[in-house]
Amino acid sequence: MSARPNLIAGGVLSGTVLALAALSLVWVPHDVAALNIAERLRPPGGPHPLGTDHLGRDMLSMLMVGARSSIAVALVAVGIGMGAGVPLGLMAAAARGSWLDELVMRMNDLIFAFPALVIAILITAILGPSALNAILAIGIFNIPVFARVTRGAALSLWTLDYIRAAELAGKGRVRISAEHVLPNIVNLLIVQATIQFSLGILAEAGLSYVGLGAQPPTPSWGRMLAEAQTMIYSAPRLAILPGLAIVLTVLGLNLLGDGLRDALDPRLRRTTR
Amino acid sequence: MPVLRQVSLGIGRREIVGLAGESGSGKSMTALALMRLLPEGARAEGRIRLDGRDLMDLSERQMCRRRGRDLGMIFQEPMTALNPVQRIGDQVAETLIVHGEATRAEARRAAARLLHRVGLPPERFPPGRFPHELSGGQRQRVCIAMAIALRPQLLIADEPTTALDVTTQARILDLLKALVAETGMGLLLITHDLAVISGLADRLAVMRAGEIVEEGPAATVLTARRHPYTSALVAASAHSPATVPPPPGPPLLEVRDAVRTYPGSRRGLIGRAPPQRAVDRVSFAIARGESLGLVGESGCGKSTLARAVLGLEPLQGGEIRLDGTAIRAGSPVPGQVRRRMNAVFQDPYGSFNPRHSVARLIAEPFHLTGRPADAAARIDETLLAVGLDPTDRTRFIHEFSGGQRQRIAIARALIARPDLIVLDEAVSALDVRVRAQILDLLADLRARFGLSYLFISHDLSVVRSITERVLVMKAGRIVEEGATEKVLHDPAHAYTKALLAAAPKLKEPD
Amino acid sequence: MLRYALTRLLSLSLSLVAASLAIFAAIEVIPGDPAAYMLGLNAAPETVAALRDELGLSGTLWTRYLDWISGLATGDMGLSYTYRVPVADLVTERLAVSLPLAAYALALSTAIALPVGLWAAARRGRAADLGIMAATQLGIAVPNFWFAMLLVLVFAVKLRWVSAGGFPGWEAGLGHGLKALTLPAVALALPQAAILARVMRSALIETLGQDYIRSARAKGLSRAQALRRHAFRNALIPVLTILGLQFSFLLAGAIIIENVFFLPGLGRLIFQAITQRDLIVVESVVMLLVFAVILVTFLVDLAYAAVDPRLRRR
Amino acid sequence: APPDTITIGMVLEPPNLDPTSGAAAAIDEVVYANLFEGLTRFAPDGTVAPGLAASWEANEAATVYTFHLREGVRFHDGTALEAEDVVFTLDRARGPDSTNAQKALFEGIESVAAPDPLTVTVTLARPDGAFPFKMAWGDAVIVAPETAGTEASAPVGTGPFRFERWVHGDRVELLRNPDYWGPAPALARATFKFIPDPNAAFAAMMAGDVDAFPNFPAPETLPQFEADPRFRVIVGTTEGETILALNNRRPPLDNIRVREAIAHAVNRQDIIDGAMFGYGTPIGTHFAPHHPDYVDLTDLSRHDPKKARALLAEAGQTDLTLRLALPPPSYARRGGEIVASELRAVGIETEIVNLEWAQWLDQIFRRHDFDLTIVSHTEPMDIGIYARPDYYFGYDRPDFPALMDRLAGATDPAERSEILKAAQRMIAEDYVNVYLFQLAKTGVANAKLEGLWENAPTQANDLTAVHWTD
Ligand SMILES: Nc1ncnc2c1ncn2[C@@H]1O[C@H](COP(=O)(O)OP(=O)(O)OP(=O)(O)O)[C@@H](O)[C@H]1O
Ligand SMILES: Nc1ncnc2c1ncn2[C@@H]1O[C@H](COP(=O)(O)OP(=O)(O)OP(=O)(O)O)[C@@H](O)[C@H]1O
Ligand SMILES: [Mg+2]
Ligand SMILES: [Mg+2]
Repeated sequence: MSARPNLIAGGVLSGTVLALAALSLVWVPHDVAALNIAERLRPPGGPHPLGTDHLGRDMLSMLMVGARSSIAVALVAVGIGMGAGVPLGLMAAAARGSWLDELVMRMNDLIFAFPALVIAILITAILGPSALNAILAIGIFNIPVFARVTRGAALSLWTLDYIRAAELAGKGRVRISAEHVLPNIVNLLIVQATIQFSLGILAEAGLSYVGLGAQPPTPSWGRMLAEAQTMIYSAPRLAILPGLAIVLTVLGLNLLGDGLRDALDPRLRRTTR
Repeated sequence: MPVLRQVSLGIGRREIVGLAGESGSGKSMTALALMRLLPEGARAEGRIRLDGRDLMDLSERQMCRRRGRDLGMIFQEPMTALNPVQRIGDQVAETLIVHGEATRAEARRAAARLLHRVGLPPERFPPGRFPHELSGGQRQRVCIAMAIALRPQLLIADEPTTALDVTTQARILDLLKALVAETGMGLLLITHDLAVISGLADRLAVMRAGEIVEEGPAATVLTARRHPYTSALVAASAHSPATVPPPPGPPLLEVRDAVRTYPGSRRGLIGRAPPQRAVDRVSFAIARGESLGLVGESGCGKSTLARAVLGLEPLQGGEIRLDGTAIRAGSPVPGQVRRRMNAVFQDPYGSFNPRHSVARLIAEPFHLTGRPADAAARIDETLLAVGLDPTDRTRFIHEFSGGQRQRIAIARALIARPDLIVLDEAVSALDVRVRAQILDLLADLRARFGLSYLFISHDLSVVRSITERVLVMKAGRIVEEGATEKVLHDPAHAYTKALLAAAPKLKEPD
Repeated sequence: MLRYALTRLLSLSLSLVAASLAIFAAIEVIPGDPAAYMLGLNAAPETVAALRDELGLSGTLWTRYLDWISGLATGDMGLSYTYRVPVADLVTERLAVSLPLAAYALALSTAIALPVGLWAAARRGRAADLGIMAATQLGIAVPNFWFAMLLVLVFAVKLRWVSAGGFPGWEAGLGHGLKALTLPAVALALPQAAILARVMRSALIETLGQDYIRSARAKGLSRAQALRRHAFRNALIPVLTILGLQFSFLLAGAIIIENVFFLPGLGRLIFQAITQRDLIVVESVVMLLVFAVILVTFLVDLAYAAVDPRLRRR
Repeated sequence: APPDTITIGMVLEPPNLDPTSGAAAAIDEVVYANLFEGLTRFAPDGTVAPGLAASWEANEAATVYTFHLREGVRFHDGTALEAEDVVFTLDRARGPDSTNAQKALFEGIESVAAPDPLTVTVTLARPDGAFPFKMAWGDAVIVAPETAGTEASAPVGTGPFRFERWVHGDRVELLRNPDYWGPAPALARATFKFIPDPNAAFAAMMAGDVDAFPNFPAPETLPQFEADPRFRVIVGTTEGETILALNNRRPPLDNIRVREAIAHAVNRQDIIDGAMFGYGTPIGTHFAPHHPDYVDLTDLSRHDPKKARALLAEAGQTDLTLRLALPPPSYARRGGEIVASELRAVGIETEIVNLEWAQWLDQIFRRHDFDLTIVSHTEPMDIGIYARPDYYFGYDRPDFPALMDRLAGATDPAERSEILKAAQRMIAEDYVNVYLFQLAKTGVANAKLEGLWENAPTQANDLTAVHWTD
């Protein structure tokens, strides 16, 4: 059918970011832990294609390593959300209407009722600021999202006759959930995961912007942005580059999510009926 | 890709023209083309003349003025054809208001009158109701009221009764007939069910793959069947597989005083609606090798009973006995009992996990029995038995048509060699010709494997063709039971009589 | 309808109790002593102990929880440790900023998103729609604090149309108050509007595919009429859900924006109270926010019922 | 006519307005010399000047001080200031229920008496030449018994301004006190606006929302203001010795070689440039460089990575990993990154832990659970903290308290100076901490504003002399 511009643009954007982040694991142009005060605030060019920051670190390397922390935080947070939310959602759907279902859904509502940023701050106050706590704070709020999506999709599958057939074959709820329900909502979960991933990147940026995310010397986009803000006149690129990195990554992931939804949506795939 | 090819049709005043054909033949497209409401991407060519004026020449704005005033249309699915958040009276009144035929207040009064006319008297069905407060048949009446509000010259009804059960269907068809007589409008009645048309239409057009293959006075078309496709359709509608007399056998399944109650639906955290008895002290038996029919209106509890028999739902009272092993209410059905029963469900699309291969789908019942050593051979054998090819085993379900899927469902039901197969509306979703093939297959399999069937359907003609004995169910209870021929020819219970009277019949050729 | 509301109300109160326990427990395990914080680097231990007594930080867990809860129920939230004024007064002061800001931002985002979403849906697949969709994608991707910073740069620092931030108070006049809240509201509203417009559009497109739209068209309604009269109200349900979520986000999630514009709002109160270990303020305000969210959810549920008659009987 | 109102920007909001029970610098920044006055006060150059006491004298042994109060001083509530108020204030501050954050200031007092309404005599347990200095602190301001309990939210003092209102989270407003005993201030109204975010502070200053920001939080933007004729940048000194504190209790930091190695590993100028954008004066000991008794000991801890490595090797410390705890201010957070990178260069790995103040106080200050931390000690003349072995960095050399005892008893300026110099040397040679730099006071103000303090001998925004020019 049509070339899917969303999918392609999103794939290229997020692919590039992912690739750069992966590359930073083995190679960066300059060590970001080594400060060089004499080299501070160098304009782009020469050994520093994007210049250096106020502590003389190479901006390109900082952005690459920053991508890594953003992605790691968001990815693990999504992992937590899926790891806990999907089984909960499956369980709730399998036991639909029972107290278990009710309990899971009420817990979801309760988590949703807490303002996320406030919880992040509280967690940080209890455990101290770190990337781990950012992950925890973002991850907790991913759980109800996945639980809800999973339950909703699973509920509609449970009304289908192939589930009846599996019950006839004597399969239990757990087995049916794993064998018949989960594989058929995987598409939906992938789409949701990309969306949550992009939200996670934004959330991580916000948290590290207020100093609650990854801690120095680990670079993170949000903190780079926060630290450079006041230099917007003297060295605008310091604040603009990390901002741009966030925007492009989130944009890429959102486009990818949209593209995947279009590509995987069973409603669009289903033939004549 | 053309969907319709050179379709020509004429409809006179006060005339009812039937348009019949298999699913996907282009009937709906024809109707939508007439309304110029084709889905995005579709394009229509040719001429549509209404009272001499070519509708194709009109601008979209002019066309809007024609729709509803000169052309009315009702659709197949009454459950979704109405705006759920608007009162039915307002929806009917809207037809008058958008055409500037009445002020809001007048339109309201007119709507009330119209609703009364289509059988929704204001005392019982005030116009202030919302669609969800009405049954399917009642909603279809609202749609009809909406469509005839301005007495259009032509009413198009696209499968208006397919989603309704027989008694309701009969009433709606009567209403349409009366309206045609009363207002003098022409009616284009689209259906896949020849029997519906045979009792109603003056003329009949038969459509196949976007072409009208035969057209003429309804009686002539149905009896003369000049075109082979028409005769194939008629034959399939009336199809009756050669039934084998049941070998006298001991009772296989006995159900005694089965009760299934649903807790009332939740109302918030604490409240519940009162419980509802979907199956109310039902008793019956099926002999080994016997085919037992179960008929009744939608919602009377047929499926619930079937699920209870299959052990998919707990019973609140009574007992089920399979080949002597008793299962009492409250206790789960043991595996050895359950493996001797299997089922085929109505929806050929929702019955299969789209991610599993045919072989895996069919082999699912082995979960209970343990996978036999010759599983692969058994799968091939079963595929052959239902008329599919063993090479199909690696394919996925989306590669099959509805009829083929139903064969796969039957294969799945057969593979563990059960004694009893429950068929819940197993052929209702199929086209007549495909349905005929499946019915033949079922009869054949029964003869070969000595199977027993519990055959559930709302379609009496199907039940007649494949069962020896029939149960009639109403509101959770069995109201009549007996040999199929006898019950269907000479019903004892008033409800059965009503059911029979409502069922449309295809006139036998002389 | 009444019964529906009552049962929802019951589950609402259960949620509140659960929330209060969670908050209290969290506050209990936060390390750091308010008294020590207040007295700083040179304080002697007995001075800190004296202050602890004065603040009422001694007492068992249960009595303090019960004191707190019963206080909350009667509107008495106690005395702030650091400010030494009733927490209720602090909260009222801050709400006078946060609530109007949230409402302003919500109004803005709705006013932008609904027409834009409607327009895009009506022009589905055409250039205008694609343009709007691209713009909304960008709107979602831009972090709002970053956007806020740019707004300040342009409108306060460069053009000097408005203050860079701060809030003069409502007694300075409605106009001044609104002016001070405009940039923050815009910064909050635009990303929200992008989300809302997308939801509006897809909800409309979804409803436009429904059978009853076809019925309406068959009655003679034009495409636009069908959109307005039939699709709009049905599409409102997902939009309402998002609006409810957004309101709670705006009320509490505006912390960063409040910082950028140095607004004395609720979010900053919490932030500050946590760093100063003014725990009595933290627990009461978090509780209040949770209450607000649950209340908004409840109101959204009622609004569903108002929009969708199918929900009224349950 | 020039305006007679002013808006002053401040980073932190005071938690309350009672300087006698709370350590927050922000309290004094609002109330010191504006709302509240003590017996003595700090002059802008850091010397001790008469406050509510027009004069005072000490006996020969420096154990009895007699303060003569000014006449006609009234509290903002209209009551007159009397010697009994002073007695009350001092007794309250040193009493067992005292919540005064600097209780140590009053520790030496044995008794306070009011022989007549305008005379106060203070008897000390031990000689203390610095007692008038101690009475100049913000924590020693005089309050009246009737209002002492409510100063936190409704401060009543004797100063040139009286409290008007406090919009929590936003601003505190002060109004001119018409009954002030001294010369009337030029300003009729002063607003302190609280802007925690450096970027917001920058924007507020640029947009003209704030007239002056005496402690501007973003030194990197100062060149911007310098280039703009609308503004004046005021760079002065503070009493803030910024140090890389070492936990002297804990191995291997109990080894002087390791401490010396760390001192040589750190490049002060890099930290001043990188973290403070060039603002700050390098120090080599815990003493303010603008003080006449300051000794420049920076050479003792020259930047010398080679020597640092050698010392570490000598101490047998290779593969050292230390935890560096950083409180919120940017000197600590930015400086910490630089310190970490410089320590790595000599083979010491660091694990950075960022802490809020409350956590820092709990973990480092109270429980001494740390290896390294960066903090600025902003109290004036606070070298005495090295005499407290239970203090957080754990310096425990008996010679030092002895030195301080001598200092307390000395009234001869030359002798005092000698002792102070010896003290500076002792801690520098023991490499107790790494002395980084003296925090600069970097302020920005409207160019038309005059009379703001240039230096910060104490945390204060004394508005008495502030006025606008045309
Ligand atoms: N929106 C569409 N886009 C493309 N092809 C379509 C669309 N809708 C229907 N078709 C195709 O047009 C053909 C005719 O469809 P139509 O709906 O008219 O059949 P029908 O005779 O009404 O069948 P049924 O009895 O199932 O309603 C079918 O082959 C179908 O696949
Ligand atoms: N899970 C359930 N919970 C509550 N009520 C149910 C449930 N399933 C079915 N019912 C109710 O039980 C009654 C019988 O339903 P059932 O599906 O057995 O009818 P049916 O005769 O098979 O109808 P149809 O011909 O439409 O399939 C109906 O009134 C239905 O609303
Ligand atoms: Mg059709
Ligand atoms: Mg059924």
